[in-house]
Amino acid sequence: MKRLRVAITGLTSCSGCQLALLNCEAELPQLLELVDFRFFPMACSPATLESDYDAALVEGCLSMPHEQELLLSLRKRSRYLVAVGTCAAWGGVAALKNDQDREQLRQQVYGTDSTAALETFSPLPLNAVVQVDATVTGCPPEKEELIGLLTGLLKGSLPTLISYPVCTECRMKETLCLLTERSALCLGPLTLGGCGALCPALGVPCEGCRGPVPEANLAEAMEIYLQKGYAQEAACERLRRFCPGWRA
Amino acid sequence: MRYMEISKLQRLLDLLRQQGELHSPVLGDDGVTRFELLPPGKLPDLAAIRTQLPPKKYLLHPQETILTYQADAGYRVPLATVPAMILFGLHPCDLAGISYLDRIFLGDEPDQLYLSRRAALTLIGVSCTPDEFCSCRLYPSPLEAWYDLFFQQSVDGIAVSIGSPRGAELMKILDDVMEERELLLPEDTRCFFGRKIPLPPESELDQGLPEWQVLAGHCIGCGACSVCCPTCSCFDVLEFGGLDGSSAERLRRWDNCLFRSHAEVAGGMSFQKDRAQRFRYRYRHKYRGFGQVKGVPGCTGCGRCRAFCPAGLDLRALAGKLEGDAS
Amino acid sequence: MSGSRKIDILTRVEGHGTVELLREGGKVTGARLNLFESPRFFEALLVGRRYDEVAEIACRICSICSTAHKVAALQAVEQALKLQVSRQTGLLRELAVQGGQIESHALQIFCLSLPDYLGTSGFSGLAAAFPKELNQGLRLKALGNMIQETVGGRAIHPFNLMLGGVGKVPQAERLRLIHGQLEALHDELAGVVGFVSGLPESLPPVSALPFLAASGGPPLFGDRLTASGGETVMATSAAAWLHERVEPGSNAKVSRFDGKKTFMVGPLARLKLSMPDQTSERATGALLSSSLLARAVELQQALDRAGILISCLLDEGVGQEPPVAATPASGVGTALMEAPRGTLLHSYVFDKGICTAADIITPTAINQAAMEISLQKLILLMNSAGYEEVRSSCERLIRCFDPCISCAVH
Amino acid sequence: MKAGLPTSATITSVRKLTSDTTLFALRCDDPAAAGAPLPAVASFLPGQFLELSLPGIGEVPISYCGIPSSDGTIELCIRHVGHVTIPLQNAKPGDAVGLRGPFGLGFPLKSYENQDLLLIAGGLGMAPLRSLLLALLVERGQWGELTLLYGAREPGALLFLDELLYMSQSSDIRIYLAVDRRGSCLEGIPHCRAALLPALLDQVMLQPERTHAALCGPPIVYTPLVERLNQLGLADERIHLSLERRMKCGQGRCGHCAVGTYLCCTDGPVFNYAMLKGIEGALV
Ligand SMILES: Cc1cc2nc3c(=O)[nH]c(=O)nc-3n(C[C@H](O)[C@H](O)[C@H](O)COP(=O)(O)OP(=O)(O)OC[C@H]3O[C@@H](n4cnc5c(N)ncnc54)[C@H](O)[C@@H]3O)c2cc1C
Ligand code: SF4
Ligand code: SF4
Ligand code: SF4
Repeated sequence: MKRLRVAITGLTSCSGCQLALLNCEAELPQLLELVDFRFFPMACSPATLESDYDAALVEGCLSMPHEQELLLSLRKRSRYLVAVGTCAAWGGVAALKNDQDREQLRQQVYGTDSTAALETFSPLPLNAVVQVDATVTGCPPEKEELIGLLTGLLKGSLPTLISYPVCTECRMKETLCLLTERSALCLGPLTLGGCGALCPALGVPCEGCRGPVPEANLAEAMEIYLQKGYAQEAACERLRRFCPGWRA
Repeated sequence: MRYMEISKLQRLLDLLRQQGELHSPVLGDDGVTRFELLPPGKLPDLAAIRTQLPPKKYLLHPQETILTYQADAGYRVPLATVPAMILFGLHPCDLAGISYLDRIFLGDEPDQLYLSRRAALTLIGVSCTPDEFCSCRLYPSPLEAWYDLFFQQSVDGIAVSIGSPRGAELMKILDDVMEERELLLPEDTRCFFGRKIPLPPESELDQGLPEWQVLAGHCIGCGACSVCCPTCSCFDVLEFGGLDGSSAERLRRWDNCLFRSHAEVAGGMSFQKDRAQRFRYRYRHKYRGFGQVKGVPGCTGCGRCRAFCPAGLDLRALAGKLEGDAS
Repeated sequence: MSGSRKIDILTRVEGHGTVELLREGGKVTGARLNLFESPRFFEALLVGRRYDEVAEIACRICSICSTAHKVAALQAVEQALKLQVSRQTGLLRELAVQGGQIESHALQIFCLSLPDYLGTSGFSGLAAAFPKELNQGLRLKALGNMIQETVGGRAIHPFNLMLGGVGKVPQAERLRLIHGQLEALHDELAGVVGFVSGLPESLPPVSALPFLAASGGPPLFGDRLTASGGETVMATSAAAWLHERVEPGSNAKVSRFDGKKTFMVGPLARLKLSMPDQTSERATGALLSSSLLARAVELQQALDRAGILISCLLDEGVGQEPPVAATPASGVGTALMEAPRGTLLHSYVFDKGICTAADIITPTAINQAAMEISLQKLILLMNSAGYEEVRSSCERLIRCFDPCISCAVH
Repeated sequence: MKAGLPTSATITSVRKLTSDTTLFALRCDDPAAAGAPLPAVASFLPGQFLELSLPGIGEVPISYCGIPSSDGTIELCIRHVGHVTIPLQNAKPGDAVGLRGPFGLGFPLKSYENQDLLLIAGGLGMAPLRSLLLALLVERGQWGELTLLYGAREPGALLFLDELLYMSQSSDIRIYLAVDRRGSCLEGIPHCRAALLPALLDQVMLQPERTHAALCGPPIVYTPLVERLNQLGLADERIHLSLERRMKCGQGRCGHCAVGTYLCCTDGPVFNYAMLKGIEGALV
């Protein structure tokens, strides 16, 4: 069988999505027989963009011109471009203060007289700049999702984004609902599933790390949060942790 | 009538354990009552009104492999031998839920996985006291609360009825803890199932009723109502390739008709575009049925959808309006 | 002919950086490290957030050391809010950190570094030529992740480590399982250390710089900085002493201690400062290239320590306990700890539960100056070598520091 | 058991019809012994469908596009639109797939006997109607007048054009074509107008009391077509539509394909309009 030629890289990010792939310890040896990691600077040398790729897996959001260049080049060279992880899909934590002046943030960290990171701009998800063929969300995505992505690509198919909320998976696991039974600020109803409701299953409220569900009923959710004692602003702030687009 | 003193419950459970894996409602440390393996020494939570998930989880796993593929052998059903299992403490609504699923997954061409699990199950019902969420007394259903044995709780003991040959066999083994007593029992809750209701015409699902919009406006689309419903059995099917590059697995996973994706076809086009429309779809399915359960109201009145809805939605008033109050 | 040329981008390291080689007359005369990673401005992002959000956000600085970041941030916040966590929580956090240490070191040794010594391009090359070594590494790495998952809920961004405690306390059964695996891999590790110490030298003899590490707590934890010259600085004044400042050509701040001195942090520094007698001469030797061996030795220590921690937990009886509730107080908190790559500092100021200032100093930022100096030394040593040879040596030298550039820039 | 388990089949030929549509021929791998009945999936009625599996990718419902053949060959016309159908673009003769079927009820051929038949296809809807058309032509004497109205986006998207042109010359059938956009090669195609599909109905004279209409096309064309047919005097019972729904099992279990209290996979996919009338969401 022809091996899948992939390029894997990170832009503005923590490298967690790439590490999630490297964390597939049990599967890596077999994966190597199916996948040719052509460009994967985090794990393979050398890192030269050459020829074409069957797919480019890109982690992270865009916040500097050199990243945009790399992204456009990968887009041109690849049949499929997949946004991997919440930052690539929605902006992620780096976009937490996208409503504030970028230069001010820069000065807050580097001071007024430095030239470090002058070219930074407010983080954007990949689809703001290039066509994205598929999205695997999550901060970080689950191993199974990444393996599924690669085995699917190998056969020429792209994954479909799960469109139901974390609550559904939480209920399937028969765990205690932290929102209704513990009055916790759980973002499960508004957050894309696919994680298997990892957090609520351990008693930790969903922090919304996979981004918003389609057709989210924000107004009603806010109503419920309010009943549980959370001001709208607090709930909204929490929602924006991973996706700057949330507005109540 | 065969009768057991409540003090003999532990002994009864030990006898049952010899016949198979014994599962019953257990109150977990986290405050959730679930059907699960009852370890020796532990008592089932017979006072619980409802478990969070209904017993459908034993017959139709939330997610399960339905087919495996090997290049040289093609697709195969992954049939494993299912150990004998006894579900102890099923309320009539959950028994009715199982008989509803039986209609869908058994029949002329039974689903092999379902069949193998169903055949391994012994169902022991227990009577209960409905709470404010229950609606078993409100909307009669033609579903039978089918059981092998049914335990009617009274003040200091349990009266047993036999519902099947398997139940009769089991009774022989349990006879040790039973005695004969003359009893006057309160009306059997099971009799609220078993009445046929006429199907009102389609137009009666009056699209213009403001209730639909109200429901749709409050629903946050969390899916709890379908996940927890004993008769909701829609599933999605997914297939994944194996790491050897040639094998594959096909899964089915519980789905929910309140999700937009449920009715989407190629091109992102959906036949149930807005949530109010999807509520009507769900209502139609639940109360009118389709396919093998056409005309069979699928609500057993267990109250889970109401008890677990974070928005506190309740279809009873609307159902009363659409179906006419049956009480 | 003079000019400079970049190593395209540093590979087999976390994050984005280059080394620029300066040339004169066909010879390489100097090198500049350039960490051009995009900044996320974490220290600015955290300002204005509630106390219970700070660690959740801060751990996203880096994936490989997210457990270390999480624990350091939690400790700093708890200190500021005067929150005392239980002994069980402390042990569990320590265990998670050791899991992170195992995972990170196994990744670095077997997937990122070893290819240099064995002449392959990365883990894919290892799989073809040295499957046994790769498998061994992956097994160790998996065990590190299993520990992190068991305690933290997930290997990356461990949500189960919460303010005041843990969400769900791991089952004793599960801890016993890990203990068994730790024991099973223990003997194998002696072999690994032997194997690594038998590897050929891969770099010219560049000497190590003065060392710095956190101390005064259990392994990898501490309340003060200790330097090889004997200096000691308490956590509260560590940030000032580390003296981070912005320098041209890097998006990561550089630490020039007291404004001038340079230290290096990481496995070599830790071994040298905390356990000089227990390890082989070479591991604590004065050469930068001993870093790999130091990492292997630390891997062994981490396995041992994790075993001890689990025994402790099991002996004392693990059980579910609710996290200690926090109140939105005002205060300052600073936590120091040793992440896999070296000393990490998180420091926060809170005003009625809202974060008003954040300072995060990471190992790779501290090491930056040491990396620059080491590059210069290397080039002097390689006086007559050709460009390609220098280039690949520079990359190897950088890998000795196992840099984590996302951390450095954050 | 049978219906739930795909039997393996092999692609025997691949013919690109348009840039995004391909006609596949397939044969079940279990060789039918001489004289033995066709394998279940190869014996079907026009309008029925099967479930086609690509191992490791998934399964999709596809209409039979041909008629049962003695050697068990099955023809499928597939548009490459998504998850499963796009990888099929690369399928070659010899590739293995899985088949389950037949499912559904198909067109009510019995009630068509001695009646005039009006077939109306839009776009890919030609696939199941080709099956019906071929079945009708096999026993041409059984039916009255045959008319096909067929519309597509552009001339290049008209499926089976050569075949249709040949039929219109050699058999007793009238064919009218329409394309949404006027294209350069339009002139070369006889009986082809730049028009929307319902407009073609202006061209036909029909006797409503002895005519049945069989429709298959994208959901949006059904409402205007039905309205127009009603205007022409055709009773609701005489209008048969093939509906597309998401279906995951074909056995009336997965719950995705309900239309009112009907299930598309077991009660359909062909319904007469009297059944659908008034059902919310039946026709968009
Ligand atoms: C009875 C029937 C007969 C059909 N006959 C043909 C035919 O002859 N030729 C042909 O090319 N197509 C036919 N289709 C349509 C075909 O089934 C869909 O185009 C196909 O399922 C899309 O699958 P996909 O995986 O390639 O696309 P996907 O990537 O799955 O999705 C594309 C879109 O299709 C939707 N979808 C997913 N699964 C299904 C499903 N099982 N059925 C319908 N939509 C789905 C998705 O929600 C999405 O919006 C028929 C459909 C039905 C119901
Ligand atoms: S705990 Fe959270 S994710 Fe789970 S059901 Fe409740 S609201 Fe949803
Ligand atoms: S619809 Fe609600 S009350 Fe009725 S059976 Fe389902 S969960 Fe129970
Ligand atoms: S449980 Fe309530 S909020 Fe959730 S999907 Fe059902 S009706 Fe909507």
